[in-house]
Amino acid sequence: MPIKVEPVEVNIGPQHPSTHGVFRMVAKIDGERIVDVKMVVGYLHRSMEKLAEERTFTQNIPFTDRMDYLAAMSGNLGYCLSVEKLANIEVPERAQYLRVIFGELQRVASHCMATGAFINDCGAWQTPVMWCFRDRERVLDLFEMTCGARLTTNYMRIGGVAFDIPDEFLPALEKLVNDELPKAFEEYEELIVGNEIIMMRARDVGVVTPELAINASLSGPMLRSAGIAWDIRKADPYCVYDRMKFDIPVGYNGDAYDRMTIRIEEMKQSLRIIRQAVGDLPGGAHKTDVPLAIRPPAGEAYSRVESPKGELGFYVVSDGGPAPYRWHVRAPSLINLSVLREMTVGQTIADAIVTLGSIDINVGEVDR
Amino acid sequence: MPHPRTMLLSGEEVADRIRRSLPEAVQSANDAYVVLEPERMYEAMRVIRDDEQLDGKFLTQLCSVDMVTRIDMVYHFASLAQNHLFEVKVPCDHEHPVVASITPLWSGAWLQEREVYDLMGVHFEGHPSLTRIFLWDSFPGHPLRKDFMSLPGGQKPGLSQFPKQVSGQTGQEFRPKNPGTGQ
Amino acid sequence: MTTPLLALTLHLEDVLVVGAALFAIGLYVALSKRNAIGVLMGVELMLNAVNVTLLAFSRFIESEQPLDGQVFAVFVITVAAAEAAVALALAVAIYKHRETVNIDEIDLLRW
Amino acid sequence: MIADNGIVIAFWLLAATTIGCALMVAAVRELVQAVLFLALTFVGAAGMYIVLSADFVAVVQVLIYAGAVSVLMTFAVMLTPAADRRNSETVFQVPALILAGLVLAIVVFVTLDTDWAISDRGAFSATAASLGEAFLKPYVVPFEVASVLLMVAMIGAIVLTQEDEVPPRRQEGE
Amino acid sequence: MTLNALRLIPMRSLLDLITGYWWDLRDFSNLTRMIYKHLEDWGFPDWSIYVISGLIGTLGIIAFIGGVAVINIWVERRVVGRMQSRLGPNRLGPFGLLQPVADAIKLMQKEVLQPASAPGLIYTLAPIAFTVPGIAVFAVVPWGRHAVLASLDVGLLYILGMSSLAVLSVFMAGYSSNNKYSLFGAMRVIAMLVSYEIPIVAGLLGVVLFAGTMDLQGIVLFQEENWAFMVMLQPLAFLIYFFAISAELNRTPADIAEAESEIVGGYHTEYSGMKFGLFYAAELINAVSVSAIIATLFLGGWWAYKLDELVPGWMIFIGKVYGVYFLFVWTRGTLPRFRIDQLLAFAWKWLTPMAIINVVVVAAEVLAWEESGWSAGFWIPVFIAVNGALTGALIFGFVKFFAPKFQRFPTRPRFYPDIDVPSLPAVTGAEFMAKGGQA
Repeated sequence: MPIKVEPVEVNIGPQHPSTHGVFRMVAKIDGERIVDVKMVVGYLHRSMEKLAEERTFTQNIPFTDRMDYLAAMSGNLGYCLSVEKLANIEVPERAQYLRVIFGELQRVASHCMATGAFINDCGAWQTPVMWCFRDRERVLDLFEMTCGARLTTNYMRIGGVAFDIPDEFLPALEKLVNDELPKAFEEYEELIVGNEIIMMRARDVGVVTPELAINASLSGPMLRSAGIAWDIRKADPYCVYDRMKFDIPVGYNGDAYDRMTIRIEEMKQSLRIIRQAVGDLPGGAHKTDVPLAIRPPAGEAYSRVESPKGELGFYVVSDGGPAPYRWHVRAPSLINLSVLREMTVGQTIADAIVTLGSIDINVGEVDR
Repeated sequence: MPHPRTMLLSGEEVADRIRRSLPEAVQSANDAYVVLEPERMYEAMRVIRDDEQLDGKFLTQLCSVDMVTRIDMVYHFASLAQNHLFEVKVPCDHEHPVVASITPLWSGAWLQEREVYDLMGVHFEGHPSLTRIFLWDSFPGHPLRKDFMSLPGGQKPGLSQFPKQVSGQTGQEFRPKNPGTGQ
Repeated sequence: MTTPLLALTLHLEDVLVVGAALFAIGLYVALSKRNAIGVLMGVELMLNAVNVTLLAFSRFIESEQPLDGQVFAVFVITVAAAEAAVALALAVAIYKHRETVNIDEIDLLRW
Repeated sequence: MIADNGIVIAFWLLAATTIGCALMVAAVRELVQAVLFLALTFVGAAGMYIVLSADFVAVVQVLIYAGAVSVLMTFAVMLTPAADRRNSETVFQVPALILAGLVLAIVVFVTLDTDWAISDRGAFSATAASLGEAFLKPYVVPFEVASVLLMVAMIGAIVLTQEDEVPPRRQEGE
Repeated sequence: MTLNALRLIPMRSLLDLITGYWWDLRDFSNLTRMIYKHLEDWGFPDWSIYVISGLIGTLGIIAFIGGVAVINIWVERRVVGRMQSRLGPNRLGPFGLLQPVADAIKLMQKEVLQPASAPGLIYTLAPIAFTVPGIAVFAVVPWGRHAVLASLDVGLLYILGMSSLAVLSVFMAGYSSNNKYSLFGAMRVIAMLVSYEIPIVAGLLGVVLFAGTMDLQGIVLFQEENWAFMVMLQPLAFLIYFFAISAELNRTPADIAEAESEIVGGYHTEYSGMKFGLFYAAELINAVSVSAIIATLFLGGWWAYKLDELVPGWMIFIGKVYGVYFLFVWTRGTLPRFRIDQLLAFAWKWLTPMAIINVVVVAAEVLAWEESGWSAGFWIPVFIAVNGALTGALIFGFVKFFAPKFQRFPTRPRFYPDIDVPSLPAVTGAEFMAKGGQA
């Protein structure tokens, strides 16, 4: 007969070292084991969907920076694609290649952050996260070189990108892609992927079955770790992804370890894509002439991109005015959270932290 | 075999498949989307999920649009196995919007329906835990509605109508009473 | 040889009185506490008092094998450790079955 | 008789600490605090052992009592529900007090009344080696019995606390 | 004395110039002997000399430890900074050496907050009780051939007893903070102590069996006599002790008691100001004292083959202490944390059996040594070979047969050139939600 104990409620968050922002998880705990999890979000709610109804289409682009502030380029890209789809705007080739390059660089930066933070949640004393930050910094330096900002880039525009790349960009990018990052990924292999303590901590933790993954609308590495080869870049290619050769890394087990290795492999695939895009980069304009206060025809459009967190969708309704009538964001971070309870109940607190880290939420995107 | 690129199913196609099992569930259909009868929507949604051709096992997203006279619920469904995407709309009353919850069918709808309830005020029947998600419980009104009074004194939102000064109002009315407790 | 400033002495009786005081406190704790673990604490106190006494005898009393007292003390510590382990296991087991460790509520003569 | 001022002062300080902490064990209301005071009592008693030139026993006392037994007790206290962590008394408080006082009086009387055969051998030098000799030569049978007792106690403790049906633990890692 | 004259004097006679005077700090006993002599001349009674010399030694040790606690903040941050490909503190003073001073000033300025419902005495005593054992351990550690404060016959047992006391103070801190995170930390410490005391003691038994004494000076002299560091004779005991003690020290990979990413700060969550500073310093002090124990037991302490005739023994000793301390910093900077059940399983299923096998083998070896009557020159190389082979075999065997079965799945993901989704049956969200969609 097991000892009967009163379950204790423990607040993990909103102020906690490993909740990746102001996210709150109320765990009911029996000893070390979690019997129930409630999640509380909304501490970072900025009502972006309402604010966007007051601003012109172009003025809304900075909002997308501040949603997933670790992957601002992807947010920019998704939003611009949806408006272009609504207004039927052609984007020049060069802009499309640049979008692919920056989208993939952003994926590398975001996955670096996710991997490092995940290992920190596993309990490493800052070393992997510092290594990952070092590589993320290299990517952010390139962003700074191009658009002047590191985090909230505001780089994509409706009909292209804001600036053409400077002359010193391509040599720096080639050095990064061919030399620095591959070396860094080899270090990750040794420090992180082959680390047996991480295997012990992350294997069989936070398991998602493929059925549940589809039913719960998971996307991104969460979906792929469950064994489903699904990637918007392959399934619904935007920009020039249909010309790129790359593979979708897919896990076996749906656990936290799979998600981590998938992220690392995706970074390598991103480098592959960037090399191809740089090789094929055409000349020409980086932007079509689109009026700043663009008035798309009345109608609606849903477009989606594969952001580092998952499927980032933008549903835009226009009534023919200068501002969107309705602007809805399908936030992958929020929807990926819906299986948090499934994944954590029955595990220990330490596992729950690892699970939360492996989902890779971004509270700016969860709350919007 | 999946399509190499995502195919957008037209509303008529979807309506055809739904009509085979539920003749009166479809209100109308056009190129882009199909509009369902709110009363029969739960059965229709089950058809969408379990039908072999529609195969809408993946709820891509759901959201709501305030159309001033009514509120439209917008659902996007995808089939990952066949790689197609289609859109379904369910209209509901503007004053007392009530639709059936699809959380029993797609667990991914759970948080999104709570979000719609919070920001648009649509009531989902059959949702296991329909509470506010982003805003605190005592927040007055639902901000995504077009008639949401964001300002004291009945002022409509919008930069042009921003009031200079409202007498007798301090702007503190809508603050939570006890910050931190959510009350 | 001047007399030292301070000339304190320690006799066997002093140590034995301290041991007796410790024993009396332990006895009181063991007899009066409601909680089974509290009772166990009293028993441990009494065992410590016994050890103090044993070591005092070993130190002061005329004997051919003066270290026997210390040998005894080590045995007492060993047995006390075993006793503590079993008693705490008993307390936990009782708690599992009866959901209390208060000895005045453990009054059934069967489980 | 010990006639060294430093040692005598040390003994009385340690005795005061020990008895004071023992009284606190009886007096405090929180069981956890009682356990902590008990640990302090053990440490004080170990100090007294050193004064009585039993350094091996003193160190063993610290290691086993203060290190292990008090930790086990805290463990047991924390396993019981919070409502039972009161260090309260039963109805036997007054009789226990009287009985303890009587025992104290009798023992003190006997102590002071007896004519003890005091030796003037002085303090032992290092005792660990000679204790080891004693354990393995004259006291080898009790020593073995004690080890068997420890074994039995360990098995008994495991059996007593074993859960009847082991719940499936998915995350064993092993 | 000119430089030319210096060249003519051989090294040995140069050393003789200072040998025996109180300023010959190669051996602390020169200084203390002089102090004794003066005290006796001045007519102090015996016991006061005892007390005064004890005080001097204690003050020396506390001064050393205070310095170490300050310097180690800098050392640890710089070393870990290098490992993390960053610089570490480098602003204040040369190489950032004044950073610990700034840290200390900051901590002293901070308000010491105390939870209203905390039992004040226990709450206040806990950081002190946590610091004391780490310092007290140094009493029995030898600093040189004649420099040991308390040459305790049972020095090793004393160290073990002290280290187990530190854990109780961690429990005091966690319990009295009246915070759930702190209580979790405290309970984890208790569970860990119960498990890890056994491999620690059983691992050190091998060392004691070889040396034949529990006096730390005796163990050092044994290593000098036999011309071999104990780590060569007892590699398995060294590994067991290193891992087990890093668990007791609460350092990564076993810092589950203060697991920052899980339970915020564990037992010291509610501490602030200098009370927290004491915990912070005690963590470093305990690490250094454990390094000192390892250096003494396994690495020869102040003895280093012929080197200790030239260099003062205490310098060699401090060098070895910092060598071991670097090992601790290294593991801390590299490894993630175990989960608590894995950590306990590691103690019970790996370390304890290994330690017991080690004790049995060492007992047989010591018996063979004594009964055969052959010289140490024959036996020591044999033991080094046998124990090295035993260590390798045990670790290989345990990894082979008892390793966790996390290799069921490959460590690399599969690669798909195109989307590929299996046709899965639709699960119903109702079942998922029936377990309680929550608010």
